[in-house]
Amino acid sequence: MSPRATASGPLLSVKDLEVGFATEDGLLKAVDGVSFELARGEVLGIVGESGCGKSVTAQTVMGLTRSSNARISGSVEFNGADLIEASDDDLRKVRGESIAMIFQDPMTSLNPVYKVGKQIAEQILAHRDVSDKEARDRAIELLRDVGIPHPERRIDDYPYEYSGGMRQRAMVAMALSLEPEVLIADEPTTALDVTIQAQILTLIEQLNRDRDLAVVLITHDLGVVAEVADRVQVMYAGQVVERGTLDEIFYDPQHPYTWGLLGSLTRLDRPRPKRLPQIAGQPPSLLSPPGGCRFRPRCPHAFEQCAELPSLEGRLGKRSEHADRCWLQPKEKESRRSVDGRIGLGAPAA
Amino acid sequence: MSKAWKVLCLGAITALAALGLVACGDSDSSGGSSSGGGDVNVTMTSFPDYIDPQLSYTLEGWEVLWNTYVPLLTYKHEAGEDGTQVVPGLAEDMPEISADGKTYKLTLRSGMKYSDGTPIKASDFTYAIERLFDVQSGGSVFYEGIVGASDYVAGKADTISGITTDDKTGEITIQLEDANGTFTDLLGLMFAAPVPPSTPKDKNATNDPPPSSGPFEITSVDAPHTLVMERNPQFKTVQDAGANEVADAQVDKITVTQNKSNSAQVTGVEQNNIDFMVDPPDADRLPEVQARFSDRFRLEESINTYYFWMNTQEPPFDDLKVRQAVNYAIDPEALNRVFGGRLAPTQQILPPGMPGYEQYTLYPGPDLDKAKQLLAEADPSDKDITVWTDDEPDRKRIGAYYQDVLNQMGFNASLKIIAGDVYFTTIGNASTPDLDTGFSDWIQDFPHPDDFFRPLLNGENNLPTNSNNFSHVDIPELDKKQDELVQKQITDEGVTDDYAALDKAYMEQAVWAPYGNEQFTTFMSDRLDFGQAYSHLLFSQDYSAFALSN
Amino acid sequence: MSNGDPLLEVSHLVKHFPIKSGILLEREVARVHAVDDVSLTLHEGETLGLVGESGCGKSTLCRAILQLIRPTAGSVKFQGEELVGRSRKELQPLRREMQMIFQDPFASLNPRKRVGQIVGDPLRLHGLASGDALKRRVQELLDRVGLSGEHYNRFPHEFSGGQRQRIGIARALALQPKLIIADEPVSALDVSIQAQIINLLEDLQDEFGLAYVFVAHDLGVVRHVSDRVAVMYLGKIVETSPGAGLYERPIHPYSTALLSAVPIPDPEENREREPLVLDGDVPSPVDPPSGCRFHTRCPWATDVCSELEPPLVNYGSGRLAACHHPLNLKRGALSKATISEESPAGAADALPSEPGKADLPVGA
Amino acid sequence: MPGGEVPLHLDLSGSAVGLEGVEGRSPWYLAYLRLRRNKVALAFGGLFIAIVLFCLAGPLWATHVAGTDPNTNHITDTIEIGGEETDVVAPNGTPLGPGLHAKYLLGADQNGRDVMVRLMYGGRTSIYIGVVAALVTTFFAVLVALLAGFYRGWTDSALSRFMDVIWAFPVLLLGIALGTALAVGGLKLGPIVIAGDSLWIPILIIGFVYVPYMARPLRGEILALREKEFIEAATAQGKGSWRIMFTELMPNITSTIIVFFTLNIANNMLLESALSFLGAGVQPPNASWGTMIADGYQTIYTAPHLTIVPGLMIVLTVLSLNVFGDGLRDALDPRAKIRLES
Amino acid sequence: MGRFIAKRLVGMVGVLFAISVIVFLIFNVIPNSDPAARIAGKNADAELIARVNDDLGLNDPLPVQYVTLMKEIFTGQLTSYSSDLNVDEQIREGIPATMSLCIGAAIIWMAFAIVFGYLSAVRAGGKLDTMLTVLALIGISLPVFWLAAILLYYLSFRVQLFPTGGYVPLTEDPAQWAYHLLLPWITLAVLFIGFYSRLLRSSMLDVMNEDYVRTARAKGLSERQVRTRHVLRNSLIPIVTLFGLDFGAVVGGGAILTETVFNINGVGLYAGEAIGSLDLPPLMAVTMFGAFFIVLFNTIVDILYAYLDPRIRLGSSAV
Repeated sequence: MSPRATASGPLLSVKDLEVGFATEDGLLKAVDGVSFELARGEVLGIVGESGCGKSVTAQTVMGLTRSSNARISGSVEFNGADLIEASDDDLRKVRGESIAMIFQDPMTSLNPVYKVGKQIAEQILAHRDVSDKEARDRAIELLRDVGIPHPERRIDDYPYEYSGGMRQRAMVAMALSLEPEVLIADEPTTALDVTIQAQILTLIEQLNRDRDLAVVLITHDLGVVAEVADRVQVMYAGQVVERGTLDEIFYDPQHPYTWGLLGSLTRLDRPRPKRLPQIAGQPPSLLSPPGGCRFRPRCPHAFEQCAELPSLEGRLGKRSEHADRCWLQPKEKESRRSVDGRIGLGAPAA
Repeated sequence: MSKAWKVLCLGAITALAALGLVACGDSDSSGGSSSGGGDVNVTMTSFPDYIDPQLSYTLEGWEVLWNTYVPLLTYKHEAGEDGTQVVPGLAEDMPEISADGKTYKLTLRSGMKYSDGTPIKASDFTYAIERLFDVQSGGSVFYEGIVGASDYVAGKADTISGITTDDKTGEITIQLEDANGTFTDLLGLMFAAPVPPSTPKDKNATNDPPPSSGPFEITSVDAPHTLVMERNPQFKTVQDAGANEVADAQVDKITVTQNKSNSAQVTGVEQNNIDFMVDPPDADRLPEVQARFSDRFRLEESINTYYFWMNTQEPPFDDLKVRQAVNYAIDPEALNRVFGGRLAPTQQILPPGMPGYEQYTLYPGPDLDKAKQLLAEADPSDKDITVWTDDEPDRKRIGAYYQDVLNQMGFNASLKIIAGDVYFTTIGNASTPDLDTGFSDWIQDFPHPDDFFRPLLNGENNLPTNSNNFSHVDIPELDKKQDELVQKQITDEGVTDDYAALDKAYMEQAVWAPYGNEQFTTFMSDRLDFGQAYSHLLFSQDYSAFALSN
Repeated sequence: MSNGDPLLEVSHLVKHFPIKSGILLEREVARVHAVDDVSLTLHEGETLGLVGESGCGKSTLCRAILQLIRPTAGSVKFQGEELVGRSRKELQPLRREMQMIFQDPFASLNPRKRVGQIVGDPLRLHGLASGDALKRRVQELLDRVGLSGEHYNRFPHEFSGGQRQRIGIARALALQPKLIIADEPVSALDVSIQAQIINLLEDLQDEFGLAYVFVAHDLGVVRHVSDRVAVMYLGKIVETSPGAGLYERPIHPYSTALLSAVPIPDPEENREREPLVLDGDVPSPVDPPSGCRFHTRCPWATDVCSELEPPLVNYGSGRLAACHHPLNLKRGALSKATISEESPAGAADALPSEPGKADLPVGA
Repeated sequence: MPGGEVPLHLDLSGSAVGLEGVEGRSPWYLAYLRLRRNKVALAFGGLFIAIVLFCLAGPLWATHVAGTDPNTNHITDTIEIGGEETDVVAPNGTPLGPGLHAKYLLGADQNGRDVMVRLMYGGRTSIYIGVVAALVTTFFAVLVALLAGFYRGWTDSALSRFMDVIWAFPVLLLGIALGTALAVGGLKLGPIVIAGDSLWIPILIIGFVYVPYMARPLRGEILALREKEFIEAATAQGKGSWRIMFTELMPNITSTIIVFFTLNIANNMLLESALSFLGAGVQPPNASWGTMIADGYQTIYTAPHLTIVPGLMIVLTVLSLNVFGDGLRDALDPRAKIRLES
Repeated sequence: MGRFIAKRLVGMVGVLFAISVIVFLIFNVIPNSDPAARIAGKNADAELIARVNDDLGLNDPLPVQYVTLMKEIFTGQLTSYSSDLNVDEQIREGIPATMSLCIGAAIIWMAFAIVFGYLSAVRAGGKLDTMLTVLALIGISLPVFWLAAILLYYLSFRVQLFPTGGYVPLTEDPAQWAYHLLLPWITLAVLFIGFYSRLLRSSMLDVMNEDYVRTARAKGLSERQVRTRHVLRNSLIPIVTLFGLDFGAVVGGGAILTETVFNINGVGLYAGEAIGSLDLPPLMAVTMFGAFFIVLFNTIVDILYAYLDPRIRLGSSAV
């Protein structure tokens, strides 16, 4: 698996991915038929509430969900090679080398007993035939790149001596150490303060710009997506309910769930509404998801047809990329979403 | 009367001397047969308490010291009852006792030397007795009857006025406050063995034992693990001085090692890695040893009595019938089996081998029905009793048996088990609650029947603490009889019969429930001459009889 | 919105946690300056938003107000009654009137108790209801917070985060308090659920005339619910302002930075704006920076900022800020400014000499 | 690749089951469901009950089959085996071995007592001590943990130092020292009088020495729980300290206590046997498995079954408790929720 | 660090003091343990006992007696009541045997526990895991002395593969040393192998769920590297700390049973005898010795813990 295949196709392509886990209470279908493609240098945002399968999707791409009770089907192709079928060893060569990942909780994602530098160097040494000294130097350089002050000193600190933001930077440094083509960032800012979140997002943006790094950004916060993503995919209960470019999702959302998500944001850029629009109810259990459209029980616009599961397709016709899973007619959607007042603002403000 | 006594005494002495000569001849011939000497290793479960003649007061200690430190008088190196005879040791002859029985005159043999070459002097005897008091030896009690001893202890005198010695002539004169028929026996104990003045007077000498006067000297001690006995190079001087009763060594070296595992010792002897084990094989291994090694194992008599004491001062055992009932109920054979078959049944106080022993049967049995009947007759109000025993395995079993027998008789007995080391001080302390009945045994200090009656049954020894009179026996007329008899020499006519009668008199009162005499064992490796070895009634195995077999 | 005496009056409240060490006897070697001379007022039916990064002392302040931890110094008056120094017993009757909602919907409910017990406990404890009446009341409360009375016998683990938070709210409501301190009540929830909870809290406020202290690290949420907002940094209040004022014209650079850091869910606006991103992290409260505590991260800091602690200055119309170089001030505002009574004791008593240089970086 | 478990970091929570129905599934019920699925643990739990029943049947066996008390000596008795009169204890002290005869099914000991009967009665004693001592340990450990964990500060320091001392005490030495000290005079503490041969002495010793082993983890748990917001919530409602300790904290450590309790019984039985073996436990003639081994050990060469049989009983009992306790832990530990099929 | 050690030393002295006082008191309330009566022998009279008492200072008030006793312990002048032997010397002589037993057993138990625990965790749920779990549970259910007795009976008596106990100093004959200690080592180790392998297994299963293990996998480390460097390394922290505690406890008295049954002349056997004979001086000394080791290893564990887990800062947690 050569790291730099120059195929013109997508860098990463996920097709009909299904991930289930056998539990005491039955099969838990965390991901149910998810497909997406990621091009070089592109930032794809995956948005959804907790438990919607977005993290499982990302981790499955890396083979991190492999276990005896996991049931995985579908395909994940990276540079044309299937990662689902790949042997553990082949997969290992991709991890860190071509696809790197950072996680939600920087507090627990670093091994507390090793020095930060050592943990970065370890990744380099696992893939490259370099001396310890070279790996260490590279680690210092990486820490400097991600904006850790005095990296030559901080490299010998233990993770607990870093603040949360610094740890996440260190995680990014580690992820970058082998210059991967894809960075999967799984809720990288959820556990951080807004000020630190801004720092990390700026960093990711920079990396994407400067290094042509493709990023999969997983988050439940549409605001975060709006800052960095090129394309967005909205997930609900293990399925993709809408996908499109950033502007399409924000200015022309098609799925009532997306409306709900956008509407319930408390945003500073708009006048304060009298009352926040909300999505009623709770996300369904993935052990026994509702039949038909999974959002139906919470959807204020549901009608008979929703008892049947809509497929994900570009119902607008003209823009094939923009697709959603809803039986409502585009016209109807436009009229209904405006009811909510704050979403469906029409064309981009510009 | 006194004339007759004198004659008898003389006769006895000549007889003894003759016997001594025979014994001497014996040891000479056997000594010749094993002139090669050799090394012997001996194991014991408990290391001797002290390697110090004035302090040692355990069987293990005496066994080692008997052939190391020779007192003025000693016991005959003979098996069986003959071994209880007191014969001259470092003294030329048996003591000359004044008519009132209070003055003892002895003469030290001349020209004898300790193992380090120091001459043995008469004053060393005084030194030894004084030392006995200075180190607060448990044996000092026996010698308190010497005139001036109490003043010496109290610090009122620098020396014991009742002992006078003359180093030139070797004469030693001892004054007693009262006549004491046991005193010759006491002079034969290691407590009274002379030691040179180089021995620290008020300190335990275990780590550096004094030079010896016997066939062996102790050349190294690593308490509590091992000690080495080697031939005393100066023993010739003792023999040459005519001490024929003191047997010579037939091996060059005896290494005594402590080994806590009885079973390992048994295996060691079986496999000839150990030449002799002091302790009897555990009941567990005994059958096997008896069956497979009968050519080098035998049971040996010893002077001791195992009995149950009963508190005669408190209900329910203040009732004679109750005590008799217990004597009927006890089955000595059962106890023998509990003990692994080493307990010869008895129902009397004095053990066989002890002067005054005469067998009788007062309570034929076991007869539980008779016992129940007696108990019913007595109908004691208090049937809740406590049975005491110590925590050694066989004694625990004995206690359990006894408790069960009492319960079968109709008592409500509970068992109390006390750590062996504090058992006797516990039951000997009158303030301990619930002292009803329990286990006890008594091993002679010296072969005189008084040693069985006075400490154990005399009303005067019914002490508040540290008592050995666990039954709290207080029968004045029998006490009087004891005092009368002790004034006499055991060799006096009728004395042994009187002691036998005393024994019976006590048992008619059923003050104890005796049930057995423990037998010791000899179990040796093939390397040793099993035929020659014997167990002495007083000092157990006689190391001077150890010889390598051909 | 309200008048008369304030419901809650916190003045110069201090909470320091000692750090002890010693070989034989423990003695204090340092202290965590969690809350350092904070003053607040809250009127009936009013909502005060409290904002700041984690570690700035918001949670400690909440707990110190409710006497869940004993303040080191200062005073808390509730309905005119002093709370500081009261024993557990003496506080008990007042506790009916002030309740708390917690951040973590998982940790704030006893996992071994049924919902009915959790919500009913305060009623039973204060002897307000028992038996069937209690059950009825609990079921009413559950209904009111959007759960079903049938959930009475269920256990917390059977609920999702949002539902648990509703249980927590029901519990706080049970005693019909006047004041509810909500410590980051929505931070742990998904966006869609956040909206539900915020709406619920607002409805309840209208219905029962509650006053809230609403703590959050997200200015967006705070803006939605608050009448006034206080911004905290490292144990101190750096700015207090009626909601709109803060969002439109923040005075303190830290407020500016916080506003700027909130993502804007509008791609176009995002592309245009150049947010102010603060460097570094919040310094350690054990050894806070001298002078203005924000000076280590402030892009406009000057020498004076590291030397003198700025006083909390009242710029009129309820706007207070503690900065040597206040931003976004209207012309002439400085001249009318006075040092507020709420200003910390240790602060300088000199007013800022000139407004800050930067202009409004964000806001609508 | 990873073992048979779902990585925990996957957020699978979602909302649980539908909320219809009135009665909730309590954590206990869920634990019960999990335990019910653990057949091995249940089998061993059953084994423990079987052993208890076996021991409880002692009096029945004693009167109807063996015809003797556990403590009655039959040293000079004989019984008929295969038409031959056989000594229960041979003249050289060797007891009868096990065999297919109603009396002395497991043979006799050196006192001619029926080993089978003693085994059953001994088991009663051993299990009784194990259970009661575990109750004692649990009581004190919970008390200490609650006080130390709740009040913290100097209460915690004082109790912790006290625990340190017990902890640092060589357990066996302490046990034997106390056992020996109390065996003679018993214990007199004001109105409480315990006789020297009372079972309460080993019970209290064993109960006492294990307190720190249980109190420490419990204290840790309480300290962690103490930080939980629901405790603050209780305080904010105006709950008093004791009420918080017993109605809020206690229910949350109960599952830990149950697991500890089960395993503690097993440990207690081991310690009892060790103390009895060293002579500081149950006092003869009463049987416990420990004293039976101690007695039997004296004749291991001639009658090894006297050592082996009570030892095996201990092993079986302790094993059953350990396996069952292990299963309980899995069932009660919430993390086990996603320990899935394997 | 130095501060921490100083603090622990102070604590250690405190604990030892408390323990010595407790032992002293326990033995002074035992009725009739009057050492003078024992020393004076079975025929002693009151006068002799009084003199012995005086000589031993047993007429002094208890605090004075305590101080004298402690002084003698630390100056090496303490002699036992029952044998007049120097106690410190006896303990010193016992240390090589006890250490040989404990260190050997510790090496065996750690080696096997790590291998078994690792295999069990890696193959969790598999046949090997089930088998090892069964073995481990049996191991922790065996009474040590019983196992010792049974091993001795079958392997030394019946089959005669091993010596019947005893101790041969290493300096005397290394082969015999090991030969004599093999059974005791195994006996002592079995319980701990069972316990530790179970503990390591569950610890590893916990750690496998940690985020940083996922990070390690995401880094592209091989499964083996993940397991050894991240899972095992972190799982060993509780094991190693517990090991310190248990090793201290075993040296400090836990080996009593093994030493007794195998007749190894170590400190444990000496302690057992001292208790058996209610001999206060050696008992004080061995208890102090035992407690010293337990506290010492507690302290070492704390220091080690801070080394193994850098998050723990010394001094902050005192327990």
